[in-house]
Amino acid sequence: MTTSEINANILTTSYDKLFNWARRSAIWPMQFGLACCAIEMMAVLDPRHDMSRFGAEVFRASPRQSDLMIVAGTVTEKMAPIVRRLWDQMPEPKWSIAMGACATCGGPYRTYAVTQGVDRVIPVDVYVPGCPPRPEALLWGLLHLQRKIDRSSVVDTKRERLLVGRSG
Amino acid sequence: MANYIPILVFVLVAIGFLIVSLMAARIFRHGGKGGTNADPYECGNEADSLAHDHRFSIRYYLIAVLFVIFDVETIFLFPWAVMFDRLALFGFIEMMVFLAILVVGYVYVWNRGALDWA
Amino acid sequence: MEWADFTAGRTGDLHGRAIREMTNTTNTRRDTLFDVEEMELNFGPQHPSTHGVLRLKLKVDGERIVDCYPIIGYLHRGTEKLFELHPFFQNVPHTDRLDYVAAATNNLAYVGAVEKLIGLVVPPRARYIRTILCELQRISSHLLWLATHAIDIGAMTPFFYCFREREIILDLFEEYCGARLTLNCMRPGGQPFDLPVGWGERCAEFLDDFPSKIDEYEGLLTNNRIWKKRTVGVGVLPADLAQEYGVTGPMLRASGVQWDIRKAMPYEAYGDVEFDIPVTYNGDTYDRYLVRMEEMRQSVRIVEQCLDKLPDGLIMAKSPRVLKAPKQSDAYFSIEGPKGEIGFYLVGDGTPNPHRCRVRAPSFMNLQVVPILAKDQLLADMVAVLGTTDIVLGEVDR
Amino acid sequence: MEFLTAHGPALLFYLFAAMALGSAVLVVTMRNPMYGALSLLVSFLSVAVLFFLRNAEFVAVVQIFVYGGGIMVLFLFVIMLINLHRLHEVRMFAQSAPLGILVGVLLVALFVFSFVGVGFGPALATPENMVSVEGQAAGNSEAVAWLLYRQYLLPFEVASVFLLVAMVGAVILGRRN
Amino acid sequence: MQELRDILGPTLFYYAFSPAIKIAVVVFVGVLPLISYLVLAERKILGFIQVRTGPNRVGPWGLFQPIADIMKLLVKEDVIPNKAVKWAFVLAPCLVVGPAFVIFAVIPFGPSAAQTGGGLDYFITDVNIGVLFVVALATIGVYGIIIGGWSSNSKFSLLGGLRSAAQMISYEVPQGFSLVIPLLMAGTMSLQGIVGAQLEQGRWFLFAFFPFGLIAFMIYLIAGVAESNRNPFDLPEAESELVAGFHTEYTGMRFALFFLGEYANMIVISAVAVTLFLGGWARPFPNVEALSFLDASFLPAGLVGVLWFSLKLSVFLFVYIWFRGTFPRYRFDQLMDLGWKWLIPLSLVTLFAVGLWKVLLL
Amino acid sequence: MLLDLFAGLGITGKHLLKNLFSTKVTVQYPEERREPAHRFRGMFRLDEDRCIKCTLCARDCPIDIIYIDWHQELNPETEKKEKVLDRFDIDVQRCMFCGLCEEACPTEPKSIWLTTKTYELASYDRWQNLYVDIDELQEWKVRPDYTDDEIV
Repeated sequence: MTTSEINANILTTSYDKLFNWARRSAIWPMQFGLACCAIEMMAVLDPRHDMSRFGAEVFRASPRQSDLMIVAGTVTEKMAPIVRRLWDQMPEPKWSIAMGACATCGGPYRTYAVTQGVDRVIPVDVYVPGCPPRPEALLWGLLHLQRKIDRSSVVDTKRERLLVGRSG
Repeated sequence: MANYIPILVFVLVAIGFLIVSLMAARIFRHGGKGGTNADPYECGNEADSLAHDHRFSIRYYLIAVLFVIFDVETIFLFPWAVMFDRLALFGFIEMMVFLAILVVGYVYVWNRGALDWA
Repeated sequence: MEWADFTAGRTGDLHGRAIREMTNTTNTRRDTLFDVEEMELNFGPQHPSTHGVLRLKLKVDGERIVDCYPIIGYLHRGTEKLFELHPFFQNVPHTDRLDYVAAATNNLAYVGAVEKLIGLVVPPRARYIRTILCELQRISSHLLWLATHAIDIGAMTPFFYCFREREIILDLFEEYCGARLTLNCMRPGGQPFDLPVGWGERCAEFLDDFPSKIDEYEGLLTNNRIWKKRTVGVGVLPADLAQEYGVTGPMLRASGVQWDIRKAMPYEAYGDVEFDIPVTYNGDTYDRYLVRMEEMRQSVRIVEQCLDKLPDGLIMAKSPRVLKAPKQSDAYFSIEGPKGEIGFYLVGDGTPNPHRCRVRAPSFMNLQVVPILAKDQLLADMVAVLGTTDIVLGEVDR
Repeated sequence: MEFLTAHGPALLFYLFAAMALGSAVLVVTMRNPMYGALSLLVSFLSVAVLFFLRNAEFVAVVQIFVYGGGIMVLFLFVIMLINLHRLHEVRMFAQSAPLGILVGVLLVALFVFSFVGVGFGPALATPENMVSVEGQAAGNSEAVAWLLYRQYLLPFEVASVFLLVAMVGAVILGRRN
Repeated sequence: MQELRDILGPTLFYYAFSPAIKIAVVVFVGVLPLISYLVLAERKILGFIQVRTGPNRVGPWGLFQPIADIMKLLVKEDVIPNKAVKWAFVLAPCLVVGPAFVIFAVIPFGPSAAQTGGGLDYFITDVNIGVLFVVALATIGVYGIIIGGWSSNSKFSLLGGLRSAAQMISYEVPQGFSLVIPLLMAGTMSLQGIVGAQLEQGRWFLFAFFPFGLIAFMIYLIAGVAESNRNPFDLPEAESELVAGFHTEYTGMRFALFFLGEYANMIVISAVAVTLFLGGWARPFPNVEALSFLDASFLPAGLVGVLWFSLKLSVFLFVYIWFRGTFPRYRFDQLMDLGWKWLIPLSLVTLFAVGLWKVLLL
Repeated sequence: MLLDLFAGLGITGKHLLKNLFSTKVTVQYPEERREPAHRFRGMFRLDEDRCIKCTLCARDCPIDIIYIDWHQELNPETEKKEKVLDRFDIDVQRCMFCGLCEEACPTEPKSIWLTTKTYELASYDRWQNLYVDIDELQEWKVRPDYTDDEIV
C-alpha cells in the first residue's frame, strides 16, 4: 500500500491521527541513565525546562511501562547487552532517542571498551548530538520524535516495521 | 434486601467495565512482532533464578496471622458499637473485658518481639 | 591466599571478618518448615537508585540484605588510556567526564597535577577564579546529591527545588565558559577566559539568595520525622573503618575525622579565605546529610570572600604552546572535590603526552564501604546508604 | 422476564450454592496449593452470597471480611513456605488418608445427628427474626448484637480467650530457632 | 423462599428501570473521568508545588492529557511474562479495580429523597451494614495486589506484593478500630444513617467527644493513606527500591487498571472519611442558623448536598497529593511499627474513652 | 506534636499557592527560548575567507573529528600561491563541544567558532545531518523541517 492509498482511506487516517495523537502526547520515558547525559536528562524535568508540559514526565523505572528509551550516555561493551535486553523488554510501540555524542556514535571514546553508537544495539529514532546536549536540545529531540510519531501509521505495515520490529 | 439489588447491578457493571476495557485493549493494542522479551525483569540482567524458586521471610506470615486475630476482634466491635445505647453499661463492661483479654495477648506478642522488625 | 584472608591480615580483623562473611555463601536448610532461603537479587545496572550503572548483587532474606556485592565496570570507557594518547591540554575535556557532576574540581585536580609536573606558576587572579568555580561546583554537586538522595528516600519535591537553584549555577558556568556540565574551564597554567562583565554581580546575587533556599530544603527534610527515621542511625560508618578504606570527603567528615585538603594543604586561594570544615561524629546517613548541607553554606562563604578579594592581573601563566613534561618526572596532585579527595598522578616522559595517568577517584574509594554498610540492613536502608555515598559511576569505572 | 422476577432469588441461590460446592471440591483436588487457596476464596464468597440471600447481611459481610483475611494468610503461607517447584516431588495425601477419612465420617455423623435432633421442620432462623430485636424490626447486625451480647455472653468472652490462644500460638509458631 | 420471592420479584423489575439505576450508571460513568482527572490534578498540583507548570500541551491547559494517557495505554502491546502464572496475572488487576468500583454503590453522595422532601435519591443505595461492607470489599482489593505480585514471577513484583499485603492488612486493623468510633457516636452502620446522625447531633464527628473524634479521624487518615499505598506509605511500589513494586511486569491496559484501582481506592477512602467524620453531604455547622446561606437554597437541596460532598472530597484528595509532594517514604519496619505499636493502642484507648464517655452520658 | 511534618507541608503549600498564580521559572520552551550565554559552545561555524588553513584546529581537537585537506593554487589575480581548501569536514556527532579548536585558531577574529548559540541539532539520521562539510559549516541555519519521506 502506498502513502496515497492510505491517505485515501478516511477511516485509516483518522484512526492513525487519533492514536498518533495519543502516543505522542503520552510518551513515558524509561528511567535509565548511563553517564553524563543522564544528568541533563534529569535537568529536563527541572522547573525551568519541565518536560511534564508534554505529558512526558512520567519516568517509569520498569521497561514494561515505558514508551521511550532515552539512551543517555556512554554505552560500553559491557552495558550493551543490558541495553538490548531492556529495549526488548519494552512493549511495542516504543521509541528511542540516542542522547549525546557517546550514544550516537561512541563520542570522544574511541576505545576498546565503548560501543561505537547505540544504534549497533538497538534501533534509534532520533539522535541528539551534544556532550551533553542542553536540556532544550533534548526537548527539541522529543519534538522531533513527536513529529516522527505523527507521521507514522498504525496500519501501514511497511512503516510499522520501521517503528517496531527492526532488528539491531 | 431490596437495597442490595443496586449493589448487584454495580457488580455486574464493574465486571462489564473490566471486560469492555480489556476487550478494547485486545482490539486496539499493538500486536508486537514477537521481538519482545518476556523474561522477568531484573534490572536488565538475565535472571538466574525465578521468584517462585524461593521461599520468603516468616515475618510476613506472622503479621498475617496476627491480622486475622485482630480482624475477628474488630468484627465483634461493629455490632457492639451499633447497639451501644441499648446494651448500655453492661455492654460496655462486657466488651472491655473482651478487649482486656486480647490486650493481654497483644502485650505478650509485643513482649515476645513479634512486632519488631529491625 | 584467599582475598578475604589477605585483606584481613593487612587491615585488621574488623572488616576482614566482614569480607569473609560476605564471600561465604550461606547454606540454607530446605527441609525445615520455617527456615527461609536467601534470594539473589540483581540491583542495577538499570535501577532508579543506583545512580548510574552500578550493579549490586544482593542476597536478600525477605527485606533484609544478607550480602551485597557491587559489580562495577558498566561505564568503563578507558579514560586513563585515552589520557596517554593526547597532549596535556587536550585531556582537560576528558576529565570533565569522569565525575560529570563536578567537572570544575576534576579540571583543577588535573591541571594542578600538570602544573606541578611541569612547574608552572598560576597567576593569582586565575587562582581565585578557580576557587570560585570549584566552590560553585561543590554547591551544584551537593545539590544534585541532595536531589537524588531525597528521591531515593521518597521525597520528590526537594529534587525540583535543588534543580531550580542548580540551574542558576549552571547558568553562571555557561556564562563563564560556555558549557553547563562539561565545563572544560581550566588550562594548565591558568584560565582560558576572564570573568565576563557583570558575572561577579550575578554570582553575588545568587549567593545572597541561596542560603534562604538551603533553609527551605532543610525545612522540608532536616527536622522531618520521617526523614530522620530513615537516616538517623542508618549506615553507620565508624571513623577507623572509614580511614582504613580511604574514604574521604563528607563521608569521612561525618564520621568525625576532620580532614579536608582545603585546610590541610591549602591550594589555589583557599589559604586566603576563612571557612569552617563541618564535622559530625555519628557517621550515619543523617550526619552525612548535615555535613553536606553545611558545606554548601561554607561554600557560599568562600565564594563571597573570593569575589571580594578577586585580584586583578593576568589569568594565564607564560608557558610554551606545547607543554612538555621533563623526562622521568611524576607528580601527584589532589584536591578536595565535592565527593572527597580527587587526585591525578601523572608520569612524564619528555613528550607532550603524559606517559601514564592515574586517577584517584573518591567515589571508587567510598563505594568500597557500601557492602559493609549495607550488610544486615533492610533494602530501603541500602538505597539510603548508596545515595548518601554520592558515587558517580563515571569516576568509579573511568 | 416473568420467569426471572418469579424465580430470581431461587436461581441465585442455586447458582451460588453450586459455585460454593464446586469450588470446595476444587480446593481438595487442585495440586497447586495456590489454586486451592483461591478456590477456597471463591467458595467462601459464594457462601457469603447465600447468607445475603437469607437476609443475614452482617454474617455475609463478616464471611467476606474474616475469611478473606484468613485466606490471605493461606496465600502468604503458600508463597513463603512452600516451594512450588518442588511440589511434584511430594506425595501429599497418601500418609494422612486414613485420618482424613475418619474426620470426614465423623463430620457426616455430626451433621446427621444434628439434623435428626432438630428435625427437618421449619428452620429456626427465618429471614424475619434475622432482622428484628425483641420483635421490633431492626438491622441484621443489631439482631446479632442483641443475641450475642445478651444471650451468648459467655461464648463471646470465651472467644476472646480463643483469640488469645491463637495469638500465643502464632508467636510460638513464627519464632525463629 | 416464598417471602424472599415476594420481596425480590417486584423490586428486581422495579430497579431495572428505577432512577437509582440511572444514577448508578451516571455515577459509574462519572467515576472514570473523575479518576482520570484526579491523575491530571495530581500532576498539575505536584507541578505547582514543584515550581513548574505540569502538563499543558495536550489540549487546552493539558486537559486532554488523561485521555491521551489512557488511549496510549490502550494501544500498548500486552506482555505476559513467559514464566508468569497467566490466569492469575490477568485476574489480578480486575480484583483491584472491581471492588473499588463496587464500593461506590454505598457511598452517600447526597441526601435521600426523604431528607430533601421528595425528588431524587442522590445516592445509589443505603445498606444497613454500609461501613462493614466498605471494609470487607477493601479486603478483596488486597488480593489483587498480592496475586499480581506473585503471579508475575519477578522478584521485584513478589517483594512489592508481599510488602503491600503486609502493609494493607496491618493498617486494616487500626482502620477498623477507628471506624468503630463514629459508629459508637452514631449508633448505626448505615452510611446515610451516620450522616443523618451528624445532622441530628449538629456536629461533625470530627469534633465530637473532643479530642477523641479528632484522634479517631487522624488514625483513619493515616491508615487510609497507608491502605491506598500512597506517599509516605507508598512502599509497595517504592520506585527507588522495588522499581515498580507489584506491577513491575504489567503493561498497557492491565497496568492502567492497577493505576485506576489505586486512584479509585483513594477516592473511596476519602469519601468514607468525609461521610464518617466530616458530615458527608451536610454543609459545615448544620446547626448554626447564621450559616444557612451555605445551603444555597436556590438550588435543589440534593444537588447542594452533592456539591458539599464533592468539595469535602476534593479537599481530602488534595491532602493526599499534598502529602505526596512533601513527605519522604517510611521504611518497611517503621511502617509496621507505626501501625502495630502506635495506631492500634491509640485507637483502643480512644475507643475506651469514647465508650466510657458515652456510658457516663447515659 | 507533628509540627515537623506540618512545617514541610507549609513549605510545599506556600510554593503551591505562589505558583498557582505565577510560574516564572518554567520557560515554555518551543515558543519561548532562553538565549544561551554569549560564550555558549554550540554548533560550529566556519569563515573560509578568514581561514588560513593552518589546521591547528584539527590538530588540537582531542578526538580528531576535524578533517581538512588543502592544496596550493596560483591565484590568477594576485599571482601568489594560496592555500585552497579541498575539504573541511566536522563529524559533529562525535564532537564533545570542548571549544579547543576555537581556542587554537590563530586568526582574529576566529575563523572557526562555536558560539553560534545553535544547539537544536536533533536528527533522524546521524550521517546525513551530523557530518557537516564546508558549505554547511559556512551557512549553518536552522535545519528545514523534515518531509514525510525523509522520516520514513
